[in-house]
Amino acid sequence: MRYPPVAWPVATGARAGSAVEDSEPMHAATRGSWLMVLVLALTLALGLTLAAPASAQDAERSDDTMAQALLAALDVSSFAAKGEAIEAIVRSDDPRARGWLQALLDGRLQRTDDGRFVVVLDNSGRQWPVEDALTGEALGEMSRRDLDRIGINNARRNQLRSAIAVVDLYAADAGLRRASAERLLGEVDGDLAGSLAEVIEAEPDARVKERLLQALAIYRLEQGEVEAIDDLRGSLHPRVRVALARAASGAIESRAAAGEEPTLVEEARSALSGIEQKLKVNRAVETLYFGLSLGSVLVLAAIGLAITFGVMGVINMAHGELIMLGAYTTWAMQQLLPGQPGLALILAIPTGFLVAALAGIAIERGVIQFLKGRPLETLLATFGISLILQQLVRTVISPLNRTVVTPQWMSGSIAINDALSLTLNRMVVLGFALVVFAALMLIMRRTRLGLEVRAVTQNRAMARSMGIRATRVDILTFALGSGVAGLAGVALSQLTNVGPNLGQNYIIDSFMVVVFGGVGNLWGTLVAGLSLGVINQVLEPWAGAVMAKIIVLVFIILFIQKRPRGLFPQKGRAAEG
Amino acid sequence: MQSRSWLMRPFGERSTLIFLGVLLATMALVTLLHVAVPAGHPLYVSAYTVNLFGKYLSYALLAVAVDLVWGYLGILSLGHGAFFALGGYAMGMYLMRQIGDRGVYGHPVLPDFMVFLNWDSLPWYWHGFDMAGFAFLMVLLIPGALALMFGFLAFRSRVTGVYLSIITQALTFALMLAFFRNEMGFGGNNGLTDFREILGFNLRSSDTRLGLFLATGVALALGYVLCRAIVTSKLGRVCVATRDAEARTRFLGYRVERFQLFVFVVSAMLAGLAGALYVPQVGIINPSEFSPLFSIEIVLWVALGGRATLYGAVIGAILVNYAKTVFTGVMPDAWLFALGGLFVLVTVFLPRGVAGLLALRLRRRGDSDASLSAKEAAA
Amino acid sequence: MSFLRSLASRDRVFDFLVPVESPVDVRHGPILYLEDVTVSFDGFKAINDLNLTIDDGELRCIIGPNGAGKTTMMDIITGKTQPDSGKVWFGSRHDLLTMNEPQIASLGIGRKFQKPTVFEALTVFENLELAMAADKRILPTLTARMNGEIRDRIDEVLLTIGLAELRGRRAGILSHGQKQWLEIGMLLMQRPRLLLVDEPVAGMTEQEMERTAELLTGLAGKQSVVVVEHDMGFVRSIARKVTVLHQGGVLAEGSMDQVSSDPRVVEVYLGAEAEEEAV
Amino acid sequence: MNASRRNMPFPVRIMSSPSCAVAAALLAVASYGAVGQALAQEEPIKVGILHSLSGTMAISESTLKDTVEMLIEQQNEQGGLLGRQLEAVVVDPASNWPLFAERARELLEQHEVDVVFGNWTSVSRKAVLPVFEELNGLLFYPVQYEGEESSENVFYTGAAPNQQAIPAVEYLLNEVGVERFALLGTDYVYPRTTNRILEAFLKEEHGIADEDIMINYTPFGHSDWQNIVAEVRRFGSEGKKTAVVSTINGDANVPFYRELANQGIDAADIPVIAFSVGEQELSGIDTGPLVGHLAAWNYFMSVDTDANYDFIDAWIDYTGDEEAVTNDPMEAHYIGFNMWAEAVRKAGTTDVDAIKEAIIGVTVPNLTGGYAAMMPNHHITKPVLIGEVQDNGQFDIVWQTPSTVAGDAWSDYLPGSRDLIADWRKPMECGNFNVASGRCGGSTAAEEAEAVLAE
Repeated sequence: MRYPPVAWPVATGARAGSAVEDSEPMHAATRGSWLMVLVLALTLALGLTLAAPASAQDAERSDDTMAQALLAALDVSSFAAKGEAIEAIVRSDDPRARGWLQALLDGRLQRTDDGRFVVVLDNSGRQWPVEDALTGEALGEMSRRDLDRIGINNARRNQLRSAIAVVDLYAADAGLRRASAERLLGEVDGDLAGSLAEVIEAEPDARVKERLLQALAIYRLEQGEVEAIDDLRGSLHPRVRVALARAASGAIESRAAAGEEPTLVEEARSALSGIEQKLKVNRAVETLYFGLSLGSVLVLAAIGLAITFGVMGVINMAHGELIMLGAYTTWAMQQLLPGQPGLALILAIPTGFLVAALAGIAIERGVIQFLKGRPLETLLATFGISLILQQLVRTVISPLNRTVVTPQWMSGSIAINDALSLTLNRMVVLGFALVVFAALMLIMRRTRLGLEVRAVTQNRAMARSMGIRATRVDILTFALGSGVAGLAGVALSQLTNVGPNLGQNYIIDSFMVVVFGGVGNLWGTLVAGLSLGVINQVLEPWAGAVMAKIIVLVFIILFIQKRPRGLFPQKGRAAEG
Repeated sequence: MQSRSWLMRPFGERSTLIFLGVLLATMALVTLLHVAVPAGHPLYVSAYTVNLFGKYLSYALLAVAVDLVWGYLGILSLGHGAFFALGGYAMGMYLMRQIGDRGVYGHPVLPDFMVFLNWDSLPWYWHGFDMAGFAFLMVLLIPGALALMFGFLAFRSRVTGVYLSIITQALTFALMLAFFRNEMGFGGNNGLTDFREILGFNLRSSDTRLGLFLATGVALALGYVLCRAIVTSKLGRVCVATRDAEARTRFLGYRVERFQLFVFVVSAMLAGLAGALYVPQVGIINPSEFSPLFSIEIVLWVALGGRATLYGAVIGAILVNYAKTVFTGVMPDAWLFALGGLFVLVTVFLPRGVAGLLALRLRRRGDSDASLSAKEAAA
Repeated sequence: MSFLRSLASRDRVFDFLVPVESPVDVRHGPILYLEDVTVSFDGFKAINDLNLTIDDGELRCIIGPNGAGKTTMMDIITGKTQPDSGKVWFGSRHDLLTMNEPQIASLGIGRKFQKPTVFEALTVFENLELAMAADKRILPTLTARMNGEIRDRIDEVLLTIGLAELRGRRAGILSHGQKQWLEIGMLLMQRPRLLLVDEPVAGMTEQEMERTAELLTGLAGKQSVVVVEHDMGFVRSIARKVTVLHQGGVLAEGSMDQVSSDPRVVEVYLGAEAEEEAV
Repeated sequence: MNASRRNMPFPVRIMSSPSCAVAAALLAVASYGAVGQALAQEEPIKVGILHSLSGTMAISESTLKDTVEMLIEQQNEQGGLLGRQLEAVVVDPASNWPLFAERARELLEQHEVDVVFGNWTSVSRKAVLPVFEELNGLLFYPVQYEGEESSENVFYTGAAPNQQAIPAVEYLLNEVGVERFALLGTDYVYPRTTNRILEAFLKEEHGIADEDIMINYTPFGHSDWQNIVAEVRRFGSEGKKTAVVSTINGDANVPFYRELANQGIDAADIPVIAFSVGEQELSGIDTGPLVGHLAAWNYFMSVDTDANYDFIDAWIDYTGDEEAVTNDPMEAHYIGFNMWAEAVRKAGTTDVDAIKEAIIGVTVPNLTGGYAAMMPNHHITKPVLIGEVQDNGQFDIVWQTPSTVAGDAWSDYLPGSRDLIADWRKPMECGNFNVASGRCGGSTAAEEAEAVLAE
């Protein structure tokens, strides 16, 4: 079952909407009319409370007893009773209503032990700053022991959102109106439908208008109007599809006379099949995106390894822990810059690189330099280092996961259409992976360091004799590979856990990617990472997540039989040695 | 020495005789201290300790198997845990079937987890495991068959070095994921547990535990002698030749891939045997034994003990696991520092492991296997 | 010369050691026959339409500047590299392109690498033991026992290559020249019909070079020998017929004198050497 | 046998003969009244703690170790038990299941602890179970689990499926009006069993159709949820009110909830009710976008009782971390510890057999303002609470059972266990009594009797 969106009759809403244009303050005498409610709520929403005339303020003050009673009605344990209380608040003309509803929605409307209602401004820690819900006066900090939260559940939350949505439909801000229109899709009832037509007429924003038209069309379809289908054709919104599916199954009785062509069921079916066709394409695009996104994570995790392992021949089992360090750096930056998660994230990019690179230098100087030419022993020593780093994080920071906040500009998704939206955080990570890759290619191809690295890789003795300081090149290469691992960590902190086990989850996958792509070849790593990601995501829907992974592993094993040196093998006699 | 039959050859070596002597003496001593010394006496060896030693010895056998392929054949398998676990599962299936109708649901045939997941009949691959002979044969054959299949493909295509290591890792990782699936019919994450008896002996009695410890000791002795016999035979020298100069060996007319396959399969079977002895002693087999990290750890035991010596592998396995037992008890919060530090220090300062230290004292002329040139170490 | 005589006589004394007579059919012509062989790496043609025939019992020297395709040619003959096109026949019965290295080796083609490749972890004695012609399948290898005859045979070769004193030493500690000798010794143990010898005298003293020259010329006649060498003096001292490779194909063929007077060869060689010096 | 050896009031040499052991045990019990008190002053009572401090499970288990240590400290401040001090014996099984068995044996045999608090995962419990049964130890297991087990030596202070899953789904059906269910879980025994029980429950009791139930399993630590969340989104957009029932374990939750938030799945549209996500897990997630998603537990940190506030304050003081959170398994240890302490007082001894007998029926206050009682099947009574996630990482309790629910060792919704009950009181003393056949199926007691006869 669904909850009716609003309790108040919206029929008068259109008039209220036109009243907005006058923006003339209402007279207190009209108290009780729905018009008044909407406008006052609206004025409040627009932050115009201060501009309200004195007469209204007087009314508010004299209203406090009644407001107290309204809020007290919320303080019951039954959610059904709470629903009625919310309705009563909506029906009241109190200008503070929207604020209360919002506070209630956010769980910040609370009652003190002495029966006063307050809005909690910040509910972290043991002492919470509060303000009076009636007067808005700051009351300082109160202990959470002395406060009782007015709880709501999802049903009430729906009710509150719908109530706020209808209010917002008349808001001046197009963004609010848009959100409100989105919400009304499939939620329009008879009362609202009547006024909606006029709202649509007056609506300046094309998107809001289209949405509202669809919302109305769904309602009309449910009433059996065949013509409504024309407004819905091609829309990918799930609500539209649900309504059409219902119509196609014959659940809706057509209003048109029997025998009249075309019938509702047939029309709905044809509209539906058009939609399904489009959806198929969308799903393919979506799967591709998922695959590329997973692939970009693999590439990021593996590309640092491709440098230390592929170029230097060091099998760095602590690579995962360097990724972890990058992720923890992001967390630390966010702790240092509270309230600015985005800035912290951006600053974490260079810092994470540096932290991991320094750790890498320490590993190289402390251990790896003593193991020159013994690649398998670097595996063993760095495995020991990875154990130490993990436990270090557990001991120094905490064995628990840390919260890394996703900044506003990275959360949510970009809606390409109603059925396809691309998650923003993954898109940023995908872009980031490509940028990191491009930067690495530039470094390896275009800089002195890259040249020296390639020289040392190919013939250490010769490079030395030509005046290249091989030791310095080793340090820099390892630092670069480690730093890139740190960057991977910064990106991963936006997708997954930031905890001591973070690195463990990626180390094996990273090795697979590097080996599949061909050791020593950055392009190979890119292609391997992205293609493994896509293969995995294509397989997942029909094979399941576990089987998909197994199939990919078996595929890699068989592929290596076919091409023992990966996708892009190093060629020539040198590779044989 | 060379004129003896290949299987008897190890008995002519001082190192093998010393090893067998120490092993048998330890077994006898532990048995004596467990049976004849009263509990509470400072010299008393408790059932817990016996069990612990039994576990160490099965790990030691596993390490010997890994050393055979890594030390002598130059194949760094990061997936030997898979063979160990498969042997363990074969044994676990036998032990599960021995429970009979004494499971919690009292089903006469189906193990508890199958009743619990509402299976109505035993999957085909569970048949036969109620017979000890068949099950023990499978302990060797299943890991052997997997090694044969995998090795045939990999060696034929001349997958070498790091590539081989990584795909062995992929192998064990894939198996781990597969065994985690409950649909596989191996108990999923919980694995096989709650065993009651083996060959009619109650697994929860300390006498059975002592018996298992002794059986593991004997298996280790036999496994060691077998490996020693292989590495001291001409075949063993072909292996070393392959490890150091594969192309050269081919040009001498040896089918290198077949030799690799042979030794790899023998090693996998030994690992399976080790797993089968391990399971009744720890009382559980579950997919985490397939974890790639465990396989890496096995390699670490070998490296720590000293590669290409066999006895070094035994020393390494026992040392690391003993350290783990002690550290996790004494310093539960910091034991990973100690273990990690140990790995780093040993690889940096003791490149030839503990056996390298011993070899400095015991070095004899002509004991060619005990030492590795810098090039081999790099291989 | 005594060791040469002993080599020659060995066949008669130890003829049971000769592997089951190599089925190479040389009745109808050469022992090794390469026709129109081409191989390219990444578009670069390392071997380009190469034609070469070696007669049974011949000692052939192959020279050519760096990158002429000498080693690649050896790789093709021994099965290490597959050519893109062409034919490679051993005798008139065996198509080498259908075989892998061990098969080719057991047909009787032995190869000495440019860089001496011996088993460094094994003793000199063991190196020779492994090289010896024997049943090289797994079980026979596993159960193989040492006996007096084998020991004698190895001892003889040890004498021949002058490493008898070092028989128990690990090959890894030998000097470069000693390794070269050991590798030649391993070839001798293999008793091949055709020896491919890549730069046998690199790192050898004058004296050792002389001994090597004697050894190789002594082998020729019963066995075919192909020597790839840079050292012109050495080539001159052993060569009867010389083939000059250039850019993957045969540039000239004939006696040393004929070849060295060929203007194309002079140009290629002098040019190449001049360039090398310039670098 | 070992149990009696452990509790020997004076050194008796026991050879491995059963009759000797039985006699010694009798002697031990008989003499305890007299000698026990005298000895009590000297030796502390040893409390074993068997929680992973390293490896993958450290993230969940390490706080439980701290909890038990805190409880021991508090108990010692109050003068200990029976006039003896308590001493914690901590070992690290390192998230390795065979190591759990080994460490359990070490605790019981080497350290001779009187009681053990420990384990988190089902598999670790299964691994130590034979050890505890063999050596007659006591284990308090604090985590919600799949049920289908009742051991003489284990006390299950976490929730059985009927104390968490079933009430949670009933809440969704009755209060939220959910008609379609997506059951997502990590692929191991707890989610498998819970989902099987729920599937049977939904179909049999509520007539939910097959196509309205979607079941999906993912591996441990699964981190790429894009496809599955997209599938859930589609599953939920077919016009019926849909909810996700999540038995996703541990580390996989963070990426799962992140993906939910990013794909815009709002709690109001498709609520997710989780059985394994508590305050501690939320402390690693940015809960802003998750407000309104649900969890079912028997305790929430936000419970508004003085007992709870005291516990939280003590915890914060103990850890020295202002932001420290408490969670359900911690409360389970709190209850379990107090029950054990109460049973020790009642029995006047720490002897395992005496405790096993004394503890049944022991009632102690829980942190949610009620009481928890130990039932004869070794499970306890618990209230069931449904909480909604708040933006401060806490749960707001939106529903709770009117009274406490007794834990059910054997589910009524699984065909194999329908007829089984557990009752460890005399004379039944059976963990899996089959009421249909009237016999104790495959019980360890019967087997041990056989074993004694055989010897």
